Amino acid sequence: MPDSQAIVMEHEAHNPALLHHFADAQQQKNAASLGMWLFLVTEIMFFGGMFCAYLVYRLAHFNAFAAASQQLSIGMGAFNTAVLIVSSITVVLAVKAAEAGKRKVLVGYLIITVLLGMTFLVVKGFEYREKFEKHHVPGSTFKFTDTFDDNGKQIPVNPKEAELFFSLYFAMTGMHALHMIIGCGLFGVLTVFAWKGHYSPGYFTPIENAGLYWHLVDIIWIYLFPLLYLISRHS
Amino acid sequence: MASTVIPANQTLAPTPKLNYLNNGHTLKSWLLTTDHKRIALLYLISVTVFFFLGGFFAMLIRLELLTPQGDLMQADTYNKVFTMHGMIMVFFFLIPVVPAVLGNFLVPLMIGAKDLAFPRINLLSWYLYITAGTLFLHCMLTGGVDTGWTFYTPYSTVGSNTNVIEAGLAVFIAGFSSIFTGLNFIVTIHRMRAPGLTWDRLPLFIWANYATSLIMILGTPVIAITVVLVAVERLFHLGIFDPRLGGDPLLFQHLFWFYSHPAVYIMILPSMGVISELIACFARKRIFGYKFVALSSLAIAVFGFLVWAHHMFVAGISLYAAMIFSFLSFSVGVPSAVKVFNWTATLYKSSISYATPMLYAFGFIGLFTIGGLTGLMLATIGIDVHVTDTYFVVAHFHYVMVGGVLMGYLGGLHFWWPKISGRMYPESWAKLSALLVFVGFNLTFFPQFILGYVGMPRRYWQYPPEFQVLNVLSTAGSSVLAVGYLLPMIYLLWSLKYGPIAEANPWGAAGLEWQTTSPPPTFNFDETPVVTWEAYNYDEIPAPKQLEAPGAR
Amino acid sequence: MSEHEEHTSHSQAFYLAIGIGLLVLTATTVGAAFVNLGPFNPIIALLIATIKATLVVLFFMHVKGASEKLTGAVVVSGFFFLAILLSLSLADYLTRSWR
Amino acid sequence: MSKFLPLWPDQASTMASQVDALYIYLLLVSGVMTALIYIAVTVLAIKYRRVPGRDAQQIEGSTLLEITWSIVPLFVMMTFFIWGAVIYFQERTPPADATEVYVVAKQWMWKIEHMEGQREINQLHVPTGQNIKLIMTSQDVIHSFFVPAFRIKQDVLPGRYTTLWFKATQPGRYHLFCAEYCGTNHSGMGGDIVVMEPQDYAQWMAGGPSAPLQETGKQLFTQLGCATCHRFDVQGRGPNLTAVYNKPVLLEDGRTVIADENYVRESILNPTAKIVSGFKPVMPTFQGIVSDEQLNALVAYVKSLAQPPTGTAGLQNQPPTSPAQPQNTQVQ
Ligand code: HEA
Ligand code: HEA
Ligand code: HEC
Ligand code: CUA
Ligand SMILES: [Cu+2]
Repeated sequence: MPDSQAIVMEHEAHNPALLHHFADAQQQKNAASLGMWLFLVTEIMFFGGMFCAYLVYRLAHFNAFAAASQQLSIGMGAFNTAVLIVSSITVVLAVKAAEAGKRKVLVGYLIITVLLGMTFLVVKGFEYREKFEKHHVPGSTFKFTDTFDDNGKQIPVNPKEAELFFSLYFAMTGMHALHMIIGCGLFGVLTVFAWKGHYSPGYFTPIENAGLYWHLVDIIWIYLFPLLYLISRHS
Repeated sequence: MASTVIPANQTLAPTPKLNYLNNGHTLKSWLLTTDHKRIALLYLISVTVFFFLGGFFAMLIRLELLTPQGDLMQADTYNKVFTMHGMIMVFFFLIPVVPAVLGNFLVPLMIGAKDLAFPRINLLSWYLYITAGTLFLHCMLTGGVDTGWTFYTPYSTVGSNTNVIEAGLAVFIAGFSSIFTGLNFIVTIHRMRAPGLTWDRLPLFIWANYATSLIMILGTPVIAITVVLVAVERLFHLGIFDPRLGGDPLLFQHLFWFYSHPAVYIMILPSMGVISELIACFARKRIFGYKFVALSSLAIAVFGFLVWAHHMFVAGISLYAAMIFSFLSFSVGVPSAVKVFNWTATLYKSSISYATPMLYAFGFIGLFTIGGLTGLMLATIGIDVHVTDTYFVVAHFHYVMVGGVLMGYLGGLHFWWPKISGRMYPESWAKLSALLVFVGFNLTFFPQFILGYVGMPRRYWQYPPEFQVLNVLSTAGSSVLAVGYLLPMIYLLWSLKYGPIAEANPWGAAGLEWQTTSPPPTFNFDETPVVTWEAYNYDEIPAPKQLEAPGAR
Repeated sequence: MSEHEEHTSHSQAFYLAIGIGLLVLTATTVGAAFVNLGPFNPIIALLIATIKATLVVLFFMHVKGASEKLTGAVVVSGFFFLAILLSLSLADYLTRSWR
Repeated sequence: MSKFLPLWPDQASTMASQVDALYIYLLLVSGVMTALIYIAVTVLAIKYRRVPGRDAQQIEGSTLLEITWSIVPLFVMMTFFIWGAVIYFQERTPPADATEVYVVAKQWMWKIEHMEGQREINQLHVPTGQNIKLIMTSQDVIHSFFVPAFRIKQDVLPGRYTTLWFKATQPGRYHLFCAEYCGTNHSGMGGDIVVMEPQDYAQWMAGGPSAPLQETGKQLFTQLGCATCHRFDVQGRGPNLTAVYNKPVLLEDGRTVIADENYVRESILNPTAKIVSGFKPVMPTFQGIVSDEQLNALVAYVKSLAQPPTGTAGLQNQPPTSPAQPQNTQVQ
């Protein structure tokens, strides 16, 4: 687009990120932020469909869900929750650094965030492997005989319903993990850009918006963790 | 183009002849454009292709149903044909048609902006749409799908041995195209309005698109995840809806209709917005009860989320839930009624010209009223038990979708054609086609109400012989309808070259889009307009000299 | 167009405090799961999750204080329509027998 | 009804005339509304057509009018709702004295079993004047049992029972359709409902050889070993099944459910889902072991245990003493 490029240049030379059709940088920033928030709403509804399925089936097959849930590793789940929370802190500190124009600090926090995200995924990988080993992956090889809870009390379970739990488990955590992978990629790219000095206190919208995304993915996990891992651990 | 060709390197020269159409002639300048108007045209072309494809399938349906025996094609083929017809018409034609073509073109123009807030995302949504469309075509050519457009489980997960996953993926991608359009509109309407253009001065078309965008953002993700779950169930045997695992097939229906009911308002709302513009212009009046018409769009959008299970009255939901959803369904009727009554009231003491767009607007009011009122009958549970899954429902939704949305779209297309193309269309041909569409439409779909009440189930490839007469009428009507749709296709193309040059404001219409040249320059306005007047200030605009468009013949 | 908020961010210590609060809440929710509270177990778990999510939304995502009202409205409407999906679906499931 | 151009379906059940009355009411209201709008638009369009020298008069709107034309339609719609809901409630509440018929749907046929053991395929014979309750399930995908002449329809789902009831009034042969799309031969998945005078029906019934459904169930009950746990003389490992049907059952987790057909079905296929209070979850699942038809027989048998044996050759079930239960189990 020769025309648009030219206009961009002429309009506000010192801020190459300002697009021609915006009146000023403020308008552009407000637009980007509103756009991001709306996108987050679509994410809420996207996961919402699965939460709805979860809710319905949990009410219907409570025993099986409790028994199946106890096969998840609460240790890994809790550890991952902590990892995500720490990563959310580093993200918010990264945004703060960007706002203050501290390039190196920013890059540092971004790198830590990516590392934390990858930690999460690696732990998740171990969890998935465990499921394969225990034949807890839905499908023809699925087996579920672990009908005793942590305290040795038998929970009567129809293995089919436990399979349903694991279907939901894989659908929900899998979709969440996919979002984590995207987030890691996103922050990886941002790290490179930040290193190259693309962002300034006057312009760091991408960092801010990616941060919002990361926090939302965190929030989804905050709900997934108790819903999937913490059913009927007592008794 | 008739205007002189301007070399690309001179595009910034402020010649008055320079507009978005001749600003760059290469294929690249179209395929990589971020100009909302060019993207609208890309959509116009692709959506039209899908409409004719969907129409082609409709004709196959009608031909098959000419006789009671299934003699034209195999049962499986018929099942694929109506599935393709429904999916194409809904996901690849009707949902994008008004927002992505007219909305894309007009939203920035109407609010005095240079472009949508995210032009590149706008282009991306077109590419997503095209990807989805191509995928769907591929799916179609390699066997197609036969689940009906509703993808009901467990048929879609275990029953069907057709290409469900690919079709689901296409719907998924098309969904994201729609989400991005909606997101773009909301941000644009919030952030990019010209100075002085307050919310109570916005054209009703903008209000309608705003409400539509809300539905797109809130509803579409749910169907996206739902088709993903269906695909995953087919692929990896994760049984989310599988009754053998204790899954509930009705859960699929809940999730599906949570989107797909509001989606019918994605279709109708923008068209209602168009109708408001048309009536105001050709009655030369501010719309009666502007505020109520504007807010009723929002009301429809919100209430639309409360009624989805009226598609499931006999599906096995609880008695009480059925009652709740029936009750809530009527809530949508009220804001719809408000619109119909206000349009009618606008005609009072007005000055009406019967230009083609206005004829379509009349058609819309008439057919939407029938479609809507039969919608109320379906919402009445005692009746729905008998008529659900019969041709009564088919007639209902064609009345609202074809009689409503499509009429509105055609009216809008004619109305803004001078702005889009810079040319006038031939008025008398246009009137003829409007008439053909109206007559053909009623002949096609009115008999289906009767057919439904006497009990002919939908999605039937063969039927008991006593239903034949009504089916023959319907088929006859559909051929009239086909001619009615082919005509505009021909004369609009013709007008691109031979139509009289359009002025900036051939209708003497209010609205910022008419204050710039026809066709508009790339950035819409040479100077950002400052708005100091209310919407539809027709008392301040002189009516055009002729009763109808200049160049009418 | 809204006024821009110049001071979006809080101090580093503040963020750390919120973060530590979140970690403590995580520990609490795990602990609470091992105590038998009858029907209150899921309620407590969801309550804690909601508190955590609210903290993240308000302070990490800067909805509190700094941003304009519109952002809040967007967030609320997101959860509102999710609530519609869940509650009206349950209106069916809770009033019918399961198979 | 004209066979050449039918404009109205046959009325052959008690429900038909009720639904038709409501439909006529809706047609009238809609007709009036449509006429009002069409006439208003036409008259205004002609009266205020554009003529030189006459300009439109700008009118802002009127809150009073807006409120009127919101409230009035709302009230009209509420009459639709209430009337429709009343009919629907009847349609979904089978009378207690209904004769039961089991229906199993599969791609693409209807298999029907009478309590007396008669089996039919794609045909259902019923007497006039008798309440008939269909207990339906599907072996594969969703189907829908639709009899236009009776104005009734109900989807038939895999994995659970749905029910439908009617009382035929006119002898004759009526269409049975499958109304939920179910694959290739969906439009061929139909048949006839044959409504007969009671005496003809009794004759037809007598022609059948088979044993009553609950007899088959009784045999299965011993064959499958149910009787080893569910004993009628002493307390076995499982609860005594006498007088279970249609009574509230206290569950281990504190809930109470009504033991309707779906509950009995679930108890056999998925015994762990709802454990009866005071019992151990030792009952094995019979999923995959019993066919849908056998299941129906077992359910019929368990139900028969709750009702004193009737004299009239099992043609009618005695009305249970408890008032009619809504079809759904209530989870309190
Ligand atoms: C553009 C699309 C569109 C629109 C706008 C509507 C609008 C409405 N629809 Fe429709 N509908 C569909 C598209 C649409 N529908 C489709 C595609 C299906 C079938 C899907 C499938 O199964 O494949 C369907 C199916 C459908 C069903 C399920 C039928 C079944 O399968 O059993 C129901 C049931 O309640 C229903 C109801 C309604 C109602 C109450 C409205 C209301 O919004 C209508 C409101 C409008 C008015 C009421 C008219 C104007 C008002 C007046 C003139 C006032 C006067 C009124 C009085 C005084 C009473 N629709
Ligand atoms: C926007 C939505 C839309 C539109 C515009 C239409 C338009 C039409 N529809 Fe469709 N229809 C649906 C949406 C739509 N439909 C849906 C959602 C279903 C449900 C599917 C399901 O059950 O899953 C359905 C189902 C449906 C059925 C029921 C099938 C069944 O249940 O067995 C019928 C039957 O008559 C029908 C007919 C028609 C006709 C005659 C038109 C006419 O208006 C079409 C007129 C247009 C043309 C005729 C095109 C003109 C061009 C040519 C003829 C030339 C051909 C050109 C080329 C090949 C290049 N439709
Ligand atoms: C191994 C012993 C055993 C066998 C064999 C057995 N059951 Fe059961 N059944 C039980 C027990 C124990 C319960 C109570 C706990 C529960 O609900 O699962 C029960 C519960 C039931 C109930 C619910 C009763 C109520 O009071 O609510 C029904 C109905 C039932 N069984 C039917 C059958 C049928 C039919 C068969 C054979 C096809 C069968 N059972 C075979 C042990 C058995
Ligand atoms: Cu069975 Cu359609
Ligand atoms: Cu609907």
